[in-house]
Amino acid sequence: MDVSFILIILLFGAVATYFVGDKWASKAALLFSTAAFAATLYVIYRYNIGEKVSYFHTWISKPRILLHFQADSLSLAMTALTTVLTPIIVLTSFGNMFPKTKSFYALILFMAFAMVGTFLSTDGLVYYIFWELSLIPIYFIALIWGSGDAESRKKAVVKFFIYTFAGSLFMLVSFIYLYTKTGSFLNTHLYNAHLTEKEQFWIFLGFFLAYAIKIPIIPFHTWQANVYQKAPAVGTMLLSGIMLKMALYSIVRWQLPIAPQAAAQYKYIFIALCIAGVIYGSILALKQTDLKKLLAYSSLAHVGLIAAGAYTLTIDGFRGAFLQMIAHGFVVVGLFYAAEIISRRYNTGEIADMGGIRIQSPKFASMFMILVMASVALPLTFNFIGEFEVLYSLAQTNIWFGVLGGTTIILGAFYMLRMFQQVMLGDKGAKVFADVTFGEGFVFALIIGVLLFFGVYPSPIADFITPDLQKVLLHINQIN
Amino acid sequence: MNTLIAIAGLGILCLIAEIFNLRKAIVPVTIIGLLAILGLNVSEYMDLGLNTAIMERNEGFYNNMIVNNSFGMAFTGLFIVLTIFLVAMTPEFHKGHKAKLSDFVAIKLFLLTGAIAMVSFGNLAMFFLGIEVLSISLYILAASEPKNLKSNEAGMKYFLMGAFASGIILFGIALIYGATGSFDNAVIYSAILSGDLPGWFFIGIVMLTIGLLFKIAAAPFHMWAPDVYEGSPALNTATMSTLAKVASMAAFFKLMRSLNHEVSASYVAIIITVSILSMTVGNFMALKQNNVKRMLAFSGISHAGFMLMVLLNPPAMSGVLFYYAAAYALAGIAAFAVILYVTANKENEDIYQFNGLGKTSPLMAATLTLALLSMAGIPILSGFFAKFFLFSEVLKTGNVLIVIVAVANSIVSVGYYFKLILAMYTKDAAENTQKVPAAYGIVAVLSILLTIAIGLYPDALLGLLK
Amino acid sequence: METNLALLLLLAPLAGFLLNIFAGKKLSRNLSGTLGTIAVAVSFAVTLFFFMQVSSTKEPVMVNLFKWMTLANFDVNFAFQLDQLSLLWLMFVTGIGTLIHVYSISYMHDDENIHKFFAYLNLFIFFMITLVMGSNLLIMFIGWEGVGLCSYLLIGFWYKNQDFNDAAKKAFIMNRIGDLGFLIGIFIIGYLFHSVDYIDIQNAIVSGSFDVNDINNMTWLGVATLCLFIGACGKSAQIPLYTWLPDAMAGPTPVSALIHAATMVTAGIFMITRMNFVFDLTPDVQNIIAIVGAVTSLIAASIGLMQNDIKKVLAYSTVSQLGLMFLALGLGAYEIAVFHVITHAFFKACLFLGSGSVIHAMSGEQDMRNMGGLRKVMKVTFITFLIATLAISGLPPFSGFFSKDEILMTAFHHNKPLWVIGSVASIMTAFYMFRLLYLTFFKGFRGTEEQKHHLHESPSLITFPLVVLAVLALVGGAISLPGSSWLNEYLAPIISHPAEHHALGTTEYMLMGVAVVGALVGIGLAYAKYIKQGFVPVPDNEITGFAKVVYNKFYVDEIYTAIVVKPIYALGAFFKNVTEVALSGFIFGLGKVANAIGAQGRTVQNGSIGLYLFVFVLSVCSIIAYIFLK
Amino acid sequence: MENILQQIGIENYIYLSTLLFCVGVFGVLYRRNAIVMFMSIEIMLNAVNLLLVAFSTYHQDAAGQVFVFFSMAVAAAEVAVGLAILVAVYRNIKNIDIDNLKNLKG
Repeated sequence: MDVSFILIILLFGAVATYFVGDKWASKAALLFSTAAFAATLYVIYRYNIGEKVSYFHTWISKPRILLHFQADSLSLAMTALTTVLTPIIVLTSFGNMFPKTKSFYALILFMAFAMVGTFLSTDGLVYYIFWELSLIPIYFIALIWGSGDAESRKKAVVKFFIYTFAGSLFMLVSFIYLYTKTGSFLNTHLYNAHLTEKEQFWIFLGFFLAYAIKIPIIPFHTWQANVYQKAPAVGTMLLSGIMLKMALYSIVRWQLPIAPQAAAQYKYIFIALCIAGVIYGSILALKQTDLKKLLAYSSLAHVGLIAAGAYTLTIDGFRGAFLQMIAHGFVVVGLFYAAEIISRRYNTGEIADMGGIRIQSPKFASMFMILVMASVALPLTFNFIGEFEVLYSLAQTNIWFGVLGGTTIILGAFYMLRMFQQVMLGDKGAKVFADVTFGEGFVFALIIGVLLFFGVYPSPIADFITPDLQKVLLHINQIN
Repeated sequence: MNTLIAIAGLGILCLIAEIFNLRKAIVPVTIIGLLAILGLNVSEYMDLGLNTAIMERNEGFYNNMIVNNSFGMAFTGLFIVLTIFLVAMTPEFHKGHKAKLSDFVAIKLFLLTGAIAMVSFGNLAMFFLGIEVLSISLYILAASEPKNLKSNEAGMKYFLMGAFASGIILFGIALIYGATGSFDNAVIYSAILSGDLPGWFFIGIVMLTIGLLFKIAAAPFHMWAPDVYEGSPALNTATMSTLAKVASMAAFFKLMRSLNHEVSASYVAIIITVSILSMTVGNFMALKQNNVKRMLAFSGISHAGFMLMVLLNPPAMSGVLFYYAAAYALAGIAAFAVILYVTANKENEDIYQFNGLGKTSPLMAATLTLALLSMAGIPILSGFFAKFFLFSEVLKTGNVLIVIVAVANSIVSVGYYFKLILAMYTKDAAENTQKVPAAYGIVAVLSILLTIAIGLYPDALLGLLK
Repeated sequence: METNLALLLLLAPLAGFLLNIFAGKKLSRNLSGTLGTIAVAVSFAVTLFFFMQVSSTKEPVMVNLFKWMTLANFDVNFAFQLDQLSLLWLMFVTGIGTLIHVYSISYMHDDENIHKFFAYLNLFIFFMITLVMGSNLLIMFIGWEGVGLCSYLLIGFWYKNQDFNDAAKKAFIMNRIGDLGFLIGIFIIGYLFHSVDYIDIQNAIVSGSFDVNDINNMTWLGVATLCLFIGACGKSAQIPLYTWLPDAMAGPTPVSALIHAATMVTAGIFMITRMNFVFDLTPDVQNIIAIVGAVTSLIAASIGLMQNDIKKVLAYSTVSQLGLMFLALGLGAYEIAVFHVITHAFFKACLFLGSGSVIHAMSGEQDMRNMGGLRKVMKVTFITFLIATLAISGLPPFSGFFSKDEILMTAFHHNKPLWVIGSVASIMTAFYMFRLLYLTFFKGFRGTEEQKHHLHESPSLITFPLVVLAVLALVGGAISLPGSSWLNEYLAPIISHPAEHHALGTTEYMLMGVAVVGALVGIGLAYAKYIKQGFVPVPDNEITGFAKVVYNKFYVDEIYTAIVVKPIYALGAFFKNVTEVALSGFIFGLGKVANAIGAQGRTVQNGSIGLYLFVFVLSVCSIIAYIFLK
Repeated sequence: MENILQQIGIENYIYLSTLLFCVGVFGVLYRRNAIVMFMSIEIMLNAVNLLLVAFSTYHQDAAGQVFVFFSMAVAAAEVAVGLAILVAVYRNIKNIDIDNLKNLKG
């Protein structure tokens, strides 16, 4: 069993989910996504004992495009993140009734398929294809099943689509240019493309546009808050939990090793931009009146920090970025789920209309609290590990980066606790708020369990990814 | 050559069938006949591949009037497939006037002969004949609803400007003839290689180019296209925007590859300018259109601009052009099949007619969505690969600027393609649904499946022109 | 065996926490509290065992569990170090912790969320143990942040009151400012030493592999210690990060006693003592510490003079005392600081618990203006409170006298101005503590009739810890008597440069005398004003002049709001209303421009064949012209 | 014929045809009556025919003249279609002024 099986399961699952009909669609989606996760675990197991799990197949002979799914620890880690979050995300949707259920769940699985493909592909064009493919399902999910006024939603979603599409086209041009240079799209070949500094700069920039819009890094973030707010919770979770990790992963997998000189030369600028995003997002989060928007800006701040870590070109930064990606994936899914539960029961997203929830639902309050604490990177949560390593690497690069990036732990606490206080605390408990159901509690428990376990014992993941990160770093350093 | 004769014969057969009151048999017979001819074409193509070791062997017929080579035969195959789709939709579309069915089918077949002549000519006379047969058939098709003033206007505009353009093409041919002393491609080619041609030769090439730019509707010679597309009956618009456009482009390419081997700098400048202009004008104008046919007309203009880029380096581009043409035309057929379904019995083709299609007819909505996504260049649909192959080849020629402009234009194009998709999925339908006619449904699904298939196996098409 | 025992020490409170949080609702109130108490008591017992062991063997117990974090240059292990310092801390953390748990069983008996209260308390103990036990800075940081979390949870324990929640939030955020400093300090230390383990760092300095003569190294080390000190400022409420501590009094009184007086707030002192070998290398930072400590001590004491809320007075007193400890740390007298930490833990916990007992009796009233004369009804509380007050005022033979006097003595030898400041603060302390005592326990009762009716001595579960603590406050000074100090000897392996011990000479006796006289002066003034004159502080709106400034804590909170919080919000508003709109508008603007071009273009396409042909011909002409002109 | 071409250079034939062609073009541009426009287009085509014949002589090659037949035949077919459309237009709007055909625009 190699990695292509994961893809096949998800693709087949998407089709099957569509055809089993509305009634069973959600169960089918859960089944297939769980199966994909099981398959991922099995593949990782095989990978660990040294068996072959990569899949190679020639697709198009000229131009030479290969269906190469080379599994290494980085891609496997991200694949595992995707396949573990997908069933969780499917689970979060269980309380809700969606029109056109089968299409909804089929799109979720298809999206997971595209995202896993993005993580696994080592051929640049195949990677790009998966990258773009993932955009289509999220577009429809946000458009059709989103909330709020249809016109403004449309506006937000179309903007998101065009914006990200525009960004990724520049990446495509970069890839094509590289192809004309090397005659191949395989990443290992592209790594050794021997580009001049000027070429590297432009290619780096082309990639950066694609990634900066997807992650997003300021000032390319304006699509984000609106889409997060308007999309259905599932869409928001897919977007923030997994999809933007595609871009962060790609920085390490594609952008930096392909243009290492540019990366080294301009890293201060890019780190500064990312850190500016951290502060900018945090301060903006303070002023939000809508819960999901607040979480969106907080996400902006966090991913900015992750990107900054990746751009430091240090092993700590890389590792921190990867760990933080995984941690952030879990915590953000949990937070948006909490936001969804609140807005489902109160029928509003406005923070001002909330309050006093803790009185009526202490369990929910506790779980939300833990998620908030994970989000502000309290030690012993998984987020702390990543954030610490990233900040450590930033501080090693330049102490001021460490200080300014570190403000996230202050500002993060500021806006998250403020939000928590306004939403959960106080005695404004006039409205009925039922405590978490078993299903909801189960999802939270899963997420919290993961966050705490790896917060205490992150070594399985950290040791798993470190060798391959070192390879990437070695390559970058060799060229410089 | 045999295909050409067979198709003309089939057309005549249609007309005779009407005389003998075999109206019901016309469409089935035509489709079966076309399939047979397609088979013939394929077998000839195989022979070509088997018999020669040379990549492109020119096999001449009738004093080299028609040349059988992989380029011509590949395009012939594509045209036949497109015609089958178009013919299949004819009876449903013209169910109001059954008496004229044979005319409509026969004209499409003659149009096909013109198209085939345009891609397999060996002599400028044949090229001229082909282009005129195609054009005259289109004039008729455009004006084929005599009581409808819009159709009249479309026909009139198309005819006047088309004839004008024909005059320019003819002038260009005359000048080339004057410079080289022959209409035969091979002779002209050798004359060019020997060099030392009078100055008017290049003027001739340019005149020819302008005429063909008109036929493919490239800016600034595009202004007829939106009006004619809008006014013509929808099925005929489909014919124009798919078959006619692709055929003209292929002819253009073939002509320029043989006549203009060494592309001069000023010619490149003209092509780049026109290409950029077409893409930009087409995409920006399409943004604010309400009429879907009109929007697709502008989209077609922009695609013409994209396809024009193949002229920057003709020797390497034939496969790319073929792939692009196939992807574009098949997506176009699929889109038009849905448009025909939606706008049947409606007074106009405005976007709001598509409201709620996602609910009322998910299959057709999905088909149209995929077709539009393909045109917008979203992977994994063939439209993406078309653009991708094109960009890679153009980048090899070093024209980075035009690629950047093309990319920017791709972004703009998403804007209007998505307008339609949004209407289908976010608005509510005004009326009750009507059943999807079998012909439209089958054509739509088949063509979109082909679009996806060639997206998954681009090699299948790219390999044809090696 | 040692590993298991150490784990038991660490995990017993965690088990208590889990038990209470998951099953607490189903347990009876008393059982919930009892379980929490037992959990801490177990830790205390284990601590006692280790304390005995280490006292005799003088060998620290090292426990290495597993690798926690991997960094480029070093790994960070989940490892613990039970040496003299950490055991000393553990002793009073778990010891006083147990007492306060006992106290809470009764104090919180009527609260609907009592199981949560004990859960949080247990969790706090767990994190405090982690903080103290860790063998490297990052494990300490776990505890450091964890106790912050528990502090947040407990200050905001009565979460229905948004003011309390504000206080909790403020505490957490201000702590986090310090935490950032701590983190940066860790980064630099990690960079300099390629390790964050205490032992490794110490070895590097001792063995010379860390070059102390390298100016670059030393500059960075200075920055590192400064950052660590900022961290300590946050946790131990020093200027400028002290304002959260008085607000933190919003929490239940046992919390104030445990977290905000005896244990958590001393974490900063623990950390600096832990890292004393590093701080010793950076005398400039030490000077800063001393000055900050002294100034904090004075300012907090002066604010304490005017407060009317019984817990607020104690809070400022805590800040002031912590300032004195930092003064000692800055002077390099680590063991003296530790000594004061311990005595302070005794008497301050006793004071807080006593005030809790008073508040309990007063049905939640905290304003001293409404108290008075309680000594008659609350004998035990009064006596224990009196002992603790005498201790904090620095009168012999109470414990506070010894520790405070040593600090002042050291200050006198090093830096006279600091000694003056410290002494003035001590006099103020004596004054406001006796003011508190007089207002609360003497004269007649000033509260409502209902309150008066309700007045009663607290139950034995409350008074028992009071008595124990009072005894400790009385005799605690014995661990480090001038001349023969058990503590100094005990801590000797930890402190790399012990403070100079001045033999008891004339100067020293004179200084003691001055201190005692100062304390008596403070007490006398208080007596004169509040007993003799029977003065009762005026209502809030009648306070004027400088008194008002002091009463309002020098408006420090307001100043912080104006220069930090408000600008951040203003910036947020600017970002939200200007930059976001502009950026978003720019992107939408591009779309609008494109649409506008399209709309304009439509007017060109006017339907006239004439125009079309004209454009056609014009284009042809321009192409031909281009060819000819080129 | 050779003599004539030797006396009057081939360029002059080109100029003449071009001139004639331009007359046709201007006719198309200038006139609004559809029939007159058709006629102008015919002038353009005939100008080209003239050129072809001239070149045919110049090159001593019959192909050019054959081509003229093609083009005449095509032109005839074209005009036939054109007139049919014209008739249809006339039936609908009762005149043949192309300025009345402005319904399709934008």
